[in-house]
Amino acid sequence: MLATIAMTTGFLLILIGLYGALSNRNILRMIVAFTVANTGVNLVLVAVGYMNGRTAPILNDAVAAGEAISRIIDPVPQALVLTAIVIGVGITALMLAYTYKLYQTRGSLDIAKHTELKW
Amino acid sequence: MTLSIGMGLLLSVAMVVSAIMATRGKRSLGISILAAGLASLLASVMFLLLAAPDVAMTEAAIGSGLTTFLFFFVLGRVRRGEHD
Amino acid sequence: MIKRFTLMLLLAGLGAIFAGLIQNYVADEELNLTAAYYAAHTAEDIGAANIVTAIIVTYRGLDTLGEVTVLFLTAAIIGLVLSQGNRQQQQPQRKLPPAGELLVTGTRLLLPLILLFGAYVFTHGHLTPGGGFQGGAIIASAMLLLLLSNPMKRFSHRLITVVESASGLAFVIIGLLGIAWAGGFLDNRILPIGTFGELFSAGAIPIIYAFVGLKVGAEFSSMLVSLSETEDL
Amino acid sequence: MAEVLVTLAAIVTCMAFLMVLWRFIKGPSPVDRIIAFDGLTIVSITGILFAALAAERGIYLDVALVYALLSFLGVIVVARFLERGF
Amino acid sequence: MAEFLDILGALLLLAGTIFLLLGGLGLVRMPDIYNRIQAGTKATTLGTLLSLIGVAFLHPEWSLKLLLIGVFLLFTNPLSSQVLARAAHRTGAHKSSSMIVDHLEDDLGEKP
Repeated sequence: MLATIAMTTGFLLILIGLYGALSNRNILRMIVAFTVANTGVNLVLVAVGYMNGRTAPILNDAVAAGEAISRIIDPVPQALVLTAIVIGVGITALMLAYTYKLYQTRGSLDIAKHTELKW
Repeated sequence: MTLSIGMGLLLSVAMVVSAIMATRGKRSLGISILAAGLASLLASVMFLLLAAPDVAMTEAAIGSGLTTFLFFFVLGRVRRGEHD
Repeated sequence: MIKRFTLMLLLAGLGAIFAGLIQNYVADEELNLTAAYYAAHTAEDIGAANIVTAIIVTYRGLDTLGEVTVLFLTAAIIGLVLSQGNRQQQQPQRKLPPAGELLVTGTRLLLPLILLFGAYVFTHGHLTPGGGFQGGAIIASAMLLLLLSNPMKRFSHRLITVVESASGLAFVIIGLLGIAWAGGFLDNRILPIGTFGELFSAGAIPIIYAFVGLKVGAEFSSMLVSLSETEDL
Repeated sequence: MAEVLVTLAAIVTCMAFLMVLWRFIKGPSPVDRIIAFDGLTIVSITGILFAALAAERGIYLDVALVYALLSFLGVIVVARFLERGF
Repeated sequence: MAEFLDILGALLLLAGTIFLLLGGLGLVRMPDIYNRIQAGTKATTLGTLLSLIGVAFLHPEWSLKLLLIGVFLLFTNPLSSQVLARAAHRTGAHKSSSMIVDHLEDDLGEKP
């Protein structure tokens, strides 16, 4: 049940983020929408690894090493998402740096004003 | 069990609302960035409910300060160029 | 108008696909083979209590190396992009409103605390949630706090570069030692595994994660610094 | 008895969360929204406590530590932006 | 005895969340930005501290981490609210009619 809720939320965030990225004309707004979609993707990936009634893949007093197979959830998606979040920040910073450079040289953030690459 | 399902529903509604606030073009850009930051902070609690404390910690450490600062810094530079 | 209509059509199609995915999703009852292997063998092979850490550092260590490389490239490109417009023209200093006394004092109080907590997070990565990436982000947050309390603060580029290069080099050297002394690249058994659940256990994982944390922290800090040193428009 | 009280406390927390969220959506000025953002992070710490209680895992509290130590950075960033501090 | 401690902890937790609720109510109902800052940070900080104590009664083995969370909250929360109030003052939010005394403006010695 919880996995379904989280997955639905993640897909909704992806849709909202895509809509924002494709319908806005300000570049900063497009980047904000991209981060929202990024959060949604991470949420979907973590929700796929969730199993009902199980707990986090960390062994201590609460989960002994012997019974780990029947008690913990899938750790592989978590490891994937962990790296994806850090890379996502790097990508956001890179996009923002290019945005700043674009504004510095052209003086505008509206994509309708940048028509050199249009055909 | 029902407790976490209820919290998940509430967080889900809040995240969708803040995502809509972040992507609607009518509000000011600062509010959009703040709402996106809120969506990422709430996603961190959602990760915790999904039994992924590592991911939740990453999202909380990164989404709170770093991303918000990067956005607001560029926004501040752009704003200063426009108004002065 | 036609553009908006096409966009709506595209999103509706994607939404239909997503709805189908949610409808047909059936949660697993048992762990799949890979996850079951990790769950059963991590405690005795690696000695780490946190299975996610074991996967990131040891089982999939090469991916982590690639990821750290991507981050390094990102930081380098940001520095390159932003430094081109950075001519040596000395503008008169902007007049910024100074930070309040409480913020300055609070920074002085909180900075060691945040740095210490970052170090705690990346040295306890094999026992509790956390690890190099989180610890690095926390250390970069300390730099961010310093930058906020004094926007004209200038950090030493040389120090950041040295920390980043040295920790990256140490990370690769430990990985190569794994080939020589143990089973393969980034094998953590070059040190004794020790007692399960103690701080100095799990072989080389705490050391590797400390270097990863320092490297990630230095990379995020260099991103922040190269952004904040841009000239005013 | 104790379980009932804890469930009641969780419901009260959800109501508080909804109220602060309402201020975040409605808030006429940016400062109102930032106050609501701060309030939401503080309420989230209590939410993390409930998640830890429901899962019976003490290690979840590390996330609350990160929240308590770092969530004020976002507020300070926006506040310094508002007074044109960087 | 253990049962008594459990009930005491749950009661403290409930009291803390009621303070959170009051803080949220103040955030909704207060007329002015500074009053909202007051309600949204003071009451919620007190509520979170009370619920931390309550959880410490429910699970005594988590006490150390809960204490650390409380200490960090006490360090960071007043800082953020003070910086926020200062920013609100600088952006000119003090022009509401309900404000009578303004010490910060007297100290700065500048006319807005």
